[in-house]
Amino acid sequence: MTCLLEARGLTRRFGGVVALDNLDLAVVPNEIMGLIGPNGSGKTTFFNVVTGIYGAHGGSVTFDGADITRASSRAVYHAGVSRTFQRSRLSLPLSIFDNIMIGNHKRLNQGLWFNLVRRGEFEREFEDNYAAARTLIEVFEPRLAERMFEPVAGLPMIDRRRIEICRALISQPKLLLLDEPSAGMTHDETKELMDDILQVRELNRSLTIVIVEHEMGLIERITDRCVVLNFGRKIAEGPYRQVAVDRQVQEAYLGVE
Amino acid sequence: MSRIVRQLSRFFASALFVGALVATAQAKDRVKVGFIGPLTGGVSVNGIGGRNSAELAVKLRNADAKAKYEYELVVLDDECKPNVAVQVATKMAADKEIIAGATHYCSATAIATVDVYHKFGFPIIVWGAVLPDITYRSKYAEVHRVNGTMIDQNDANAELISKLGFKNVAVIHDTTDYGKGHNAYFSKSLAKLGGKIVGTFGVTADQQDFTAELTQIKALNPEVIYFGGLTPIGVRIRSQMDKLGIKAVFDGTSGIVSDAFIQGLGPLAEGALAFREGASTEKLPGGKFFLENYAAQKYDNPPEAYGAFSYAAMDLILDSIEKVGPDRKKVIEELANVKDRDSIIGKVTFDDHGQNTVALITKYVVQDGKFVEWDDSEYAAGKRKLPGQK
Amino acid sequence: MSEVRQKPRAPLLPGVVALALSTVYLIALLAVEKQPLVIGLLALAVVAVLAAHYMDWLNPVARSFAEREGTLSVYAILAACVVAAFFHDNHFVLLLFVTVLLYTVATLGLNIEFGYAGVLNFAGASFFGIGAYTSAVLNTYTAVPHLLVLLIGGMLAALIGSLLLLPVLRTRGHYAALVTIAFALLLKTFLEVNDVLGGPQGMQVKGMSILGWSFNDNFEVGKIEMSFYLNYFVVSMLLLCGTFVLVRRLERSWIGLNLDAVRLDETAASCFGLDIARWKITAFVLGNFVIGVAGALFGMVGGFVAPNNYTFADSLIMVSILLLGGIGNPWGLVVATFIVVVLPEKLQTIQEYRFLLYALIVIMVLLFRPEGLLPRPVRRYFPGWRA
Amino acid sequence: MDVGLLTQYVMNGLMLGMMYTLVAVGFTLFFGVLDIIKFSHGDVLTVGAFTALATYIGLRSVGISSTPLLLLAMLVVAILAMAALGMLIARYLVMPLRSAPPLNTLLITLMLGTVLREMVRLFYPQGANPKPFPALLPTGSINLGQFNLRLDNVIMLAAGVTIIIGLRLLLDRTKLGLAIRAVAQDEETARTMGINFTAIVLITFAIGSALAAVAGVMNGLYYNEINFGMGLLLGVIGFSAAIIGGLGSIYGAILGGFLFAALQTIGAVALPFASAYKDVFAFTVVIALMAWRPTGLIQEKISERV
Repeated sequence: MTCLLEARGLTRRFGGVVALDNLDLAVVPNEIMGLIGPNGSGKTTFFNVVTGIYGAHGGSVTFDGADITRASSRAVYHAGVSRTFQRSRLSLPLSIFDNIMIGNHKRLNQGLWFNLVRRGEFEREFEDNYAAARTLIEVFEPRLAERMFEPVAGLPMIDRRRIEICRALISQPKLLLLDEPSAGMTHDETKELMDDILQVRELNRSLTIVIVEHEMGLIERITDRCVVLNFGRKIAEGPYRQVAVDRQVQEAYLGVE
Repeated sequence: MSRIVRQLSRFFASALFVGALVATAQAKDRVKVGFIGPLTGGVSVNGIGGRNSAELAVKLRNADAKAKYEYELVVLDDECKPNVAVQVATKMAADKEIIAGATHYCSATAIATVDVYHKFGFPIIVWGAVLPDITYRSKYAEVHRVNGTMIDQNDANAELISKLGFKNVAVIHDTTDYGKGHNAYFSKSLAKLGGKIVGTFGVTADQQDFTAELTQIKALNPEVIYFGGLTPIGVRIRSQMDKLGIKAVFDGTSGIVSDAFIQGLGPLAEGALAFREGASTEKLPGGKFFLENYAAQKYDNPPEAYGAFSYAAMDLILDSIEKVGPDRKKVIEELANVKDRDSIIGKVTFDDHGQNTVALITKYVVQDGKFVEWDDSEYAAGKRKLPGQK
Repeated sequence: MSEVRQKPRAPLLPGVVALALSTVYLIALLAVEKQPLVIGLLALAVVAVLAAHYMDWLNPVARSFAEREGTLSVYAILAACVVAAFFHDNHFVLLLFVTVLLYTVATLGLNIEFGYAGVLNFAGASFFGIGAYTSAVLNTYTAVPHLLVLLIGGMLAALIGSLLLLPVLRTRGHYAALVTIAFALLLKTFLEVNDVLGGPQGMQVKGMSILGWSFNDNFEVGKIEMSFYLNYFVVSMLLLCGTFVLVRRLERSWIGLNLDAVRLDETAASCFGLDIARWKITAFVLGNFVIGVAGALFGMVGGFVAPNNYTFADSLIMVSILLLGGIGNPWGLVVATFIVVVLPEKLQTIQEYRFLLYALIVIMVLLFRPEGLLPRPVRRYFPGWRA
Repeated sequence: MDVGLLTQYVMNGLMLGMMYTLVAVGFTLFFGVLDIIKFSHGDVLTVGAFTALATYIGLRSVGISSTPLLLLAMLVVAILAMAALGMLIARYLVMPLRSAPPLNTLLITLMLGTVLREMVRLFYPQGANPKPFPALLPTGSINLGQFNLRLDNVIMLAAGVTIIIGLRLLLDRTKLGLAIRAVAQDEETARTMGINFTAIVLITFAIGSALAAVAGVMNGLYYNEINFGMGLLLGVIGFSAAIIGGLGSIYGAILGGFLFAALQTIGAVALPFASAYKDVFAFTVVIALMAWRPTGLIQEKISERV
């Protein structure tokens, strides 16, 4: 079995609207896959169903050989899937470090006794994780490494994005789902971000990434392969250059029926 | 706003008053004495009446040149709520400057605070609460009472209604120790006289709607509804009886003997019964003297049923301090041997529980918007009849 | 990372000075009786704080509290003891002081639920009351050791609270608010109509006594007469210190982080593996336990419990303290509790206006300084730990 | 049980239910347009009742004694005053907090409630004491067995029903109603439709508070007594009613109002324990309902965009 993530006949409705229509989709290990399509074509819904925020009305999702169709968000995370959100969902009053640590939940000792009483051991765990978080964020932006204990509320959009990606990466997931990382960013910022993502890839070759994006330049540069959705159906698949010239795809974007 | 205005004016008045005294009587040392009563809430008229009366006692004493000390009255409000009472009682007893106090109209508050007074060794004289336990539950040297207990008034109550030929009585009581006590003593004495309690209902002090209870009572159709509780609920129950078309005698206790009861009900108050220990103020030995001096102060509130007792209690405290000086322990000893002491409420004698023995009970019936003594009323004379009276 | 610890830490002095000044001030405020003096002192405090604010003297204080918390806490305890010693024979002041301590403990418990996990609880006074009634019943009818009674009080509060868990976990926002509000009213009515627990009359509570040392008797040290409230002061102080440490460690651990995450964004939190229910339950149960223990002790201090002490209005006062001090900041709670408890007692003129006053203050805070008097600083897992 | 008695209980229940409903409808209106809870609602009711009483006393002192005239004046003054108060609250306390977390709005209005309550207690002459409220409706009554049908109760019920129907018509049939519903549906769309959002919110608060005033007067006429604390419990009950019914739905509010009254009556008579436990029973059921239907009986859609 070569697929890391595989959806079969995945269906999700909202009232009358069919957001995912019997979708088949496979992600192979170590690739960067672009998930593109016009607004409302079901890209984000796909992420939400995979990560257990929405239940599926039909079909199945398997990750790493295990069926996660009915799995809760928690279970999916523990299985090794991390994500970012379209509208940045950092905890603004909390520090950069805190936000990253939220992503590290499964690797932190959550025991009451450990946390409240064994402060010595806790301090050691804390220092290790601090070091890890610091090295991770230095990859993206050394500036931020100096401001680990400042609230994220004050930071510009691109830095928040970076922190969100760090939050998703710190637990060393097998699969990373990026939901429109370039949303709300200038052209140059998007460029920077691109480099960041490629760097992440350099750092950890075993990481698989699915990225939802409207910024086609970004898609073109970083993805190995694209899947195009329209009305919750897969209408094209293949390298960006190939799908970009696909008639169906162009119609979909131009909204021709 | 008028409330503030009045408070301010009162404040300045007392300020001037004190100022004047300081000017005249520099020589005397100041001694603090306390008063606690319900100054806000449903029964505040009684509390304010008592406060004014105690204040009157202090003023007269300060005006008296022979007095050894200059007295200052510390007034606290127990809101007729046990919890508040314990707070203010603690506050007063904990203040070493205050030597003794005349405390409590509501039994619920008095019974809750006796332990506090004992804990702090603070001598008090209860001026209005009628629950026997206040003096008799435990033998505290600090606790005394000038007014009588509720036992006698319930005997008189049961006696009167059986004399009027009523058999079936429904009992409503507030579930404080006051209401429970009344319920217990009344039921006992009624049973002795062959009357029948058809139903007993406990209600809470801040309850608004009694239709559920009263509808149940209606089904039992009693001739009399006995109510062991205070004016506010009394008013609500009486008026809701009328709403449900219940034609029974409303038979109250000392807790409803207050003008607020009549103001609250208007014509509906007619024919309500109530009982109180001790003669009505007019008929007390010192009643005339008291009422005249009270009137002279131009208070905007009548002394109410227990004003005279409050005056007597405070006067007793002042006497003792004059005699043995401002020392709590000595005052307690002094109060212990009060015997056949003359006061405006007649002779006061504290038994070994600090209880003054008051045999006499006054029966009241509301007639034309006034509490009239039963024996002088047109009901006794037969000119009028209570609902359902044969 | 031992080398980074070498970096200079904020100086201790500002914190110490601030503590010393506030101790002296507190003694003065508690000592004076004459209303003009009291008002003068209060005005002085306001002016002083404002002045300090504009001279930018507050930040150094805040910094030294942030980084030298351990040392300063010890000084704070000493300060409290100095105040208590100063009023060693003054029953009323000590009672006031003990009240402040126990209310602080209770609001610390509320803070775990409200401030960290964001679990609404408008029944704080009810759980406080459950504790108090526990000690009333146990001290009257049983011979359970009184320290144990405190624990049982806490456990009962936690236990009865957990009856609400299902609705609390399932509801959100306004709906969640209703659950605890309904409970607050329910409990008060229940206490009022339930004869076994004394009904509206309430119950006496026997004073505390440990190993035959009865807390309700005055005692003498050398020839000096001491108020029996000193006993309670000691116990309350210990309780407060314990709770303070607990809350601090909780906040400065992964658990504190989890609670914040749950409060700020449940969906995101669950996408990173947090068990929302588990952390809400932890906070709610732990918080109610703390409130219950404080209540149990307060019952013994007051010597009396009645339903009217534990109304919805009282719960609101607890919430006001929380908001006034700054949600999530224990030091803020201490300050706020002092203001809310001591002010009306000293300012006789405002005694009966106090509810009005609190309400107005909270409205002002919400409108103009929603983060409270001492806003909660960003989490530092180890005070003074630098990198 | 005797039929007459049964009818009596039903009648008592209906009267309570009507008052709860009027309060609950207010809550649900406010929530509809602003998605907030205005907790001071119950105390606005109190202030309304006291305003009416003050009007009554004032008019009597200048020698007006015609009952219908007095009643009319009381209602008009109370309604206008409360409507104004409602607008003020919306404008200066609720609107400014729109961006803040909903908890803050809840708290600020809770505290405002305390302010109003304490104002009445402290600044109305002897405000701490219960005040007798005049019985201005014809008190004639018919006795049917154990059932005592009072004219004034009938009038009040009828009035309540008319008001609710009127409100329903206002919301369904008029331009104003359309605007209100539009705002309730979606603020943005409403704005783009050229609706003056602020104005609509203020009007809604005026209407809701006016309802509270009516409920206050009704309460006074029914119990012939008002006190500064009456609003707190009524407010909480109205809130509970609106919530168990399902916030934002008028029918939910009506359902909740009468349901709560029914619970209290059943708790008082049909259950084995003492009638004093009726509120304990009612609130227990409310909490249970919340566990069963976390968003009320008439479900309110919660959609969260991720």
